[in-house]
Amino acid sequence: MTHLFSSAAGDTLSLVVYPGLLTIAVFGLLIEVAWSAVARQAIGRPNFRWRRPPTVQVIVALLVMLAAAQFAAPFNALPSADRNLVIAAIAIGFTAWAELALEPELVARPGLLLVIQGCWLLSVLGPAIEPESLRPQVLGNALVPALLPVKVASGFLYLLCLPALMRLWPMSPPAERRSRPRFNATRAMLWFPYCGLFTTLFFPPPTDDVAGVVRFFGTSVIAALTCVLIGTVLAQRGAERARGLYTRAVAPYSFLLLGLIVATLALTR
Amino acid sequence: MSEVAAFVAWLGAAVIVLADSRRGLAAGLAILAAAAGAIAWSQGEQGGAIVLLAGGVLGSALRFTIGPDGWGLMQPGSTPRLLFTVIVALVALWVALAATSGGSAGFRFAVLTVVVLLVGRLLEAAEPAVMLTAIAGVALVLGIVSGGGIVSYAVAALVTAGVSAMPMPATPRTRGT
Amino acid sequence: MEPELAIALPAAGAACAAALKPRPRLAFAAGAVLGAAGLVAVISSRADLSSDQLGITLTLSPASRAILIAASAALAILVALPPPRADRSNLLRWGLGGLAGMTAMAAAPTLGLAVMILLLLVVLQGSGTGRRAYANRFRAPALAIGLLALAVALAAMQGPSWLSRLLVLCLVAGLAAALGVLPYIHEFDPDELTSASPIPWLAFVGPVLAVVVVGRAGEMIEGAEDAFGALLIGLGITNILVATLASWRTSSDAEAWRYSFIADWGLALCGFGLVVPDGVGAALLVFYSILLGRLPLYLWSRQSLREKAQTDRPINFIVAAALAGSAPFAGFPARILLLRAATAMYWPLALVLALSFLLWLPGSLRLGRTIGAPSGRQLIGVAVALAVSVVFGLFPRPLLGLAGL
Amino acid sequence: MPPIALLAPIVLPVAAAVVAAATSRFGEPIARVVAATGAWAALAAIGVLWLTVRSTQELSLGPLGFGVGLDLRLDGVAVVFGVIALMPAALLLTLQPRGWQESTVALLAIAAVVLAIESGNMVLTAIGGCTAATLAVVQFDIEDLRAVRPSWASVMIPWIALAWAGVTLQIQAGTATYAAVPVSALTTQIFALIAIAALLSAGIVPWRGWAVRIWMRPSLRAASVTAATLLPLGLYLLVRAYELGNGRYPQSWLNLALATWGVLVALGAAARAQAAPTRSEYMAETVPGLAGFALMSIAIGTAVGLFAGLILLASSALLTAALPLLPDRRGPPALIVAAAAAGVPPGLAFGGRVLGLADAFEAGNAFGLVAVAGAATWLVAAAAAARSVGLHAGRRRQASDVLALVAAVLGVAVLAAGPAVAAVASITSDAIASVMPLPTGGLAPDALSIITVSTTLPALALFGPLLLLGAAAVALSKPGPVTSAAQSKAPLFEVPGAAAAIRVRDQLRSWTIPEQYRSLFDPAALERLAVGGRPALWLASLVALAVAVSR
Repeated sequence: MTHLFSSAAGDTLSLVVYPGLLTIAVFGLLIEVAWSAVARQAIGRPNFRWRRPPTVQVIVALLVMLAAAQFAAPFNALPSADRNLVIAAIAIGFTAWAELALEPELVARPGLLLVIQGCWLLSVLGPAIEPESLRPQVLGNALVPALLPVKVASGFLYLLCLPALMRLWPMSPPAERRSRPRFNATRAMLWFPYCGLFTTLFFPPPTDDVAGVVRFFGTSVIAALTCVLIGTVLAQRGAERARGLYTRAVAPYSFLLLGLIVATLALTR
Repeated sequence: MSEVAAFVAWLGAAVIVLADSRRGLAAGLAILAAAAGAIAWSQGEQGGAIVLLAGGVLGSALRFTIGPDGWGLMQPGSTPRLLFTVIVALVALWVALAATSGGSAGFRFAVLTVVVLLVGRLLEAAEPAVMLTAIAGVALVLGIVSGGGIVSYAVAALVTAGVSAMPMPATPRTRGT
Repeated sequence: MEPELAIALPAAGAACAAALKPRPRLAFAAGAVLGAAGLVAVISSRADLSSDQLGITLTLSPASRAILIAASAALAILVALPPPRADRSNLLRWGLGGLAGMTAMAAAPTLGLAVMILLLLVVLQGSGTGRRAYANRFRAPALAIGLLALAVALAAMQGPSWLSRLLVLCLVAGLAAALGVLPYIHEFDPDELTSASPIPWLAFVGPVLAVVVVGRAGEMIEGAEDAFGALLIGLGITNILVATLASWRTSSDAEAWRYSFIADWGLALCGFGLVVPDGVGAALLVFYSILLGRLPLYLWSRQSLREKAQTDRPINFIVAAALAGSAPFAGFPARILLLRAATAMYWPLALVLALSFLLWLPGSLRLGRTIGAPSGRQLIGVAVALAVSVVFGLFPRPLLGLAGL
Repeated sequence: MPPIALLAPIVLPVAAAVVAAATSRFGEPIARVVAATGAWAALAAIGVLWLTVRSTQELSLGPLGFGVGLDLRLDGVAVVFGVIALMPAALLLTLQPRGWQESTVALLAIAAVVLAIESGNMVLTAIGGCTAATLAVVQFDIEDLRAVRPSWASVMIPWIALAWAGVTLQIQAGTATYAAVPVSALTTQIFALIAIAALLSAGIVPWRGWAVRIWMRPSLRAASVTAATLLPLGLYLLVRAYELGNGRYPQSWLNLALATWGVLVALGAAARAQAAPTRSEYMAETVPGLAGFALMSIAIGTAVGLFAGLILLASSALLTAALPLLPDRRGPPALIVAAAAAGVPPGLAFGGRVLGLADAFEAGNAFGLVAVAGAATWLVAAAAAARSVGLHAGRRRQASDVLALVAAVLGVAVLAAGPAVAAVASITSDAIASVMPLPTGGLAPDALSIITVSTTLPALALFGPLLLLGAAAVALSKPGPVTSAAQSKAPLFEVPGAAAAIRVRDQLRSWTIPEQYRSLFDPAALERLAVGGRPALWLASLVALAVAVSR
């Protein structure tokens, strides 16, 4: 029973505080502010006055805190053996569909989003096939030369998909009910899950010290800023170009990655 | 003797094949019964021969009284039947003499030719008297070949007589279960 | 003495029922008593108790005895729960006459004697009043007798191998012609009295005749067993394929019933052709299901066939399942035994059979509907037939044990 | 507990069926109560039989006459599948109003399913399964003759195949008894027959098979009972096949092929679900989708995969009971059931899918690719579930608020049972160990977490707090406004090649014999020829037979 309570306490801490909900909120707030500045949008004032949160945001928060708990972040209270990449990937993937279910007006082009999510999922799970492990830190640590091409190609695909998944692309939702720009709390909650997972998967796991913390979050911030940069470029090119990029370039590229994974699998047997 | 009996058996069957009325059919059955009895006698089954002859003669007598009137032998249109009797006889002769063994050749010839001729007649005929006579002839042959001792001859004789005693059936158009 | 009594008592019953026709109650009572006594005699005629009271040895083989008991049970069910508009004493008269002939055929020491008794049955049935022309009623069974007689004659000769193959051909073709299965289907008139129609050959006399012919064939076809089995299997599969499709597609419901009997015969022929005990067991189970299931159901359906009444009640679907040989009815273990025998012999044959089992389904659904909405005695009869089918479908061992398997 | 008691779970529903039929004259409600009692009694009997002994019990009542004996055997696997099949069936018989005829046939079908599961040999399983399938067809026809139902042939084929596999085992190995068949007797050919039987009897196919179409009937009484009983029965065969092969299938590529088939089934269901024009058509795809994932997990060939499959089967069992109770109107019950089916964390379906996918990754080789496809399929299913919330109901069935509440409770049960998944694993370990070896250290050593090859799933410690936090947060949250009325929505994507396939199918269906050749294929003419009783034809066939016999 003591073991249960101790492990439950540790898991709860990683869910709620670090690298869970609190970390997600702070990281997301910072990056969202940055994006607003870059996109020349009035950020709106985050309303810190207590009010009942919308159900959709609650669901998204629950999903992303479950995902963040799986990261190879330093000082993560969730034991490394208990972390599972599938849980992280699926929990993050569910966030888009929670929005579609509860506030469908805020989801632009769900069909294209699904395709991009499929590509993203391949970039997340593809590198796990050959190592036959789902422990995120194991995958981050995998620096075998034979696996590097898949890892690099997957990381690139991940970054290509990120702006669309973060809704930084210039696609307008079916019915925007907001009269004035408002702080997008739902998206803010997604910055750390996506960027932290990128860091976890494609970089060696940091040590449990300050340097490790700096390296982990630094890499995640760089990933976020890269996403912001790509998002800005997409915004300038317009919706059609963005759509063309994802349908004509990213999707075929993901098939290329799939071929690379199969080839790697065949060669390493 | 069995060779003569075999020829007589063919003759009886041929008469049944070529006859369409009660007298001709009765004559054919009687000839066939005599031949069957002779074949049985030649096989050492004297008792069986007598029983078979008795059954056949009784059947012939009954047939003489039941059926379309007249002899009806070789009526117009019976040429194919005549050819049939000859061809069957030739084929049966070849089979009995050249292709088979066991028992006497006459016995083999008689059995084959009578059965084939009478089955042919059965398939071709539409008149109940003709069909019943043909089937009675088959019963006689079965009596010879069954090999159940006197009982086979007795049963064959009874069946021949019984079949010949059958009244001409009516075919009312009834419905029911 | 039992075999003689098993023949004589039903024959006497039939004779009494015929003689006392003007007084139906008395005719029925006499027929019933003598028939019951005949059944007792059949049951007590074990294979090890042969009798030669009449100068010849009469013995009932276990398989023949089992089929005779099933046929007697079928007759008892039909007489106790007669179809609408059916005359019990008439049913009893024809049934007991048939039973006497079947018992005589089964007890006869030689095939020749059995064929003579078959001849007598053919002539007696032909003498009944039917709707078809006499020649059409008589021709096919007469051809069967001719072919079987030729087989008996050929068996008395020695000769080259083609002679034994010709003998096999005569036996199988004669059996098929007597039963009225493909390619020797008897002409059929839906409105004809059942006793005068081809149905008794398919559903009442046929099973015993088949057991007798196949049983006696063993000692006649030495050297041509393979040809015998192959011919039976070939005819069986042909009958299954054609009759199941015809039962589904034919325009007349009564014809559909007739084809369903032929399809079941296809299974039985395959079972006999496979020669291994499982195959024979399958054939016997098919006979049981014909005698105790399909035949009574057909007779009970005739009223609604005439009225062209079709219903889709639960009872109709359950009857359809029973007719299709689905579990838990008696047809399913028969199919399992057939599959096992075919797999042991040649597995592609098992594949063909397994696929052909599905062909029963559409026709059976159609036949199930023709039962209509049974009520009263008819409903009890259908329930009894289904219950018997379920019992023997789940536990056929007593039936197979009765047949010495 | 005397061995004869093994008959109780079979006899009790049969007895209840007889009583239900006998008491029908006193009104439908009595028959309904009797039917429900019979189903619950069978479930209780299985529970009591197992809990009193906690080990395999066998009963042999001697040979039946066609090469098999009446051998009953209640082991862990039989108990698990018995509970999975009987629980929803009993719930449905309790909650759904039925006529006495439907209740009687449903009870007999339940008894047949229990016979198939309890049977100790394959041929008896085939008999039980064939009986259940036949009675399912009868149920459908009693309920609604015109509504779509599985063709009788499609539900018979698998059981004939299984019977064939059984008799082949008898011939090659001398027995078809699960516990006695030598490992070497399970050849690829026999396994192929078993696999065909399993997939077709449960309707687990990538296309829109009967398992989907029955959920589109106007009434779901027969569909729900059929799905509740036949789906587990199909997958049961694949689990028993592990016992025959001592924990393995004859060839490892068979595992891969079945796992791929499972993902294709789930993908097909998800692809149709995301294009469903109505919510009821979406719901029709949920159970087959879960079945696909269950098949994928079971086929991997490890204890974890098998356990994941059982968890997914349990989820689908609860959802099978919930779906027919849902009302047409939009509302929390429909949303909860859709979420539970989609595998929202930390639900039972979520845990099962995660374990199945993780196990596939850890199995290595091509199984990893199967796992990636499975994960992608899961997200497509989630998108379809989200899209379904705003769809038209698509049916005009009324369900009372009480039934809607029960459906919601069942959905919540699936969602809330995630943390208990490790406890379930420790309970079912014995059952899994009876068909395949457990990993060293066990499946769930401490009932708190499940150990896979590379990771540990801290079910209670991670999912428990998440569930509590989630429940509290959702309770405190502000539901979003119903921003749109029910509307018809475009599919999220078009399945590539689907339109072409439909065109080809329609063209094939439209093919007919040209007019001038029809006389050659006139069955009526052939029939007239055959039944004409012409001696010429007879002689011709005699000659043909002579030629045949002289070959």
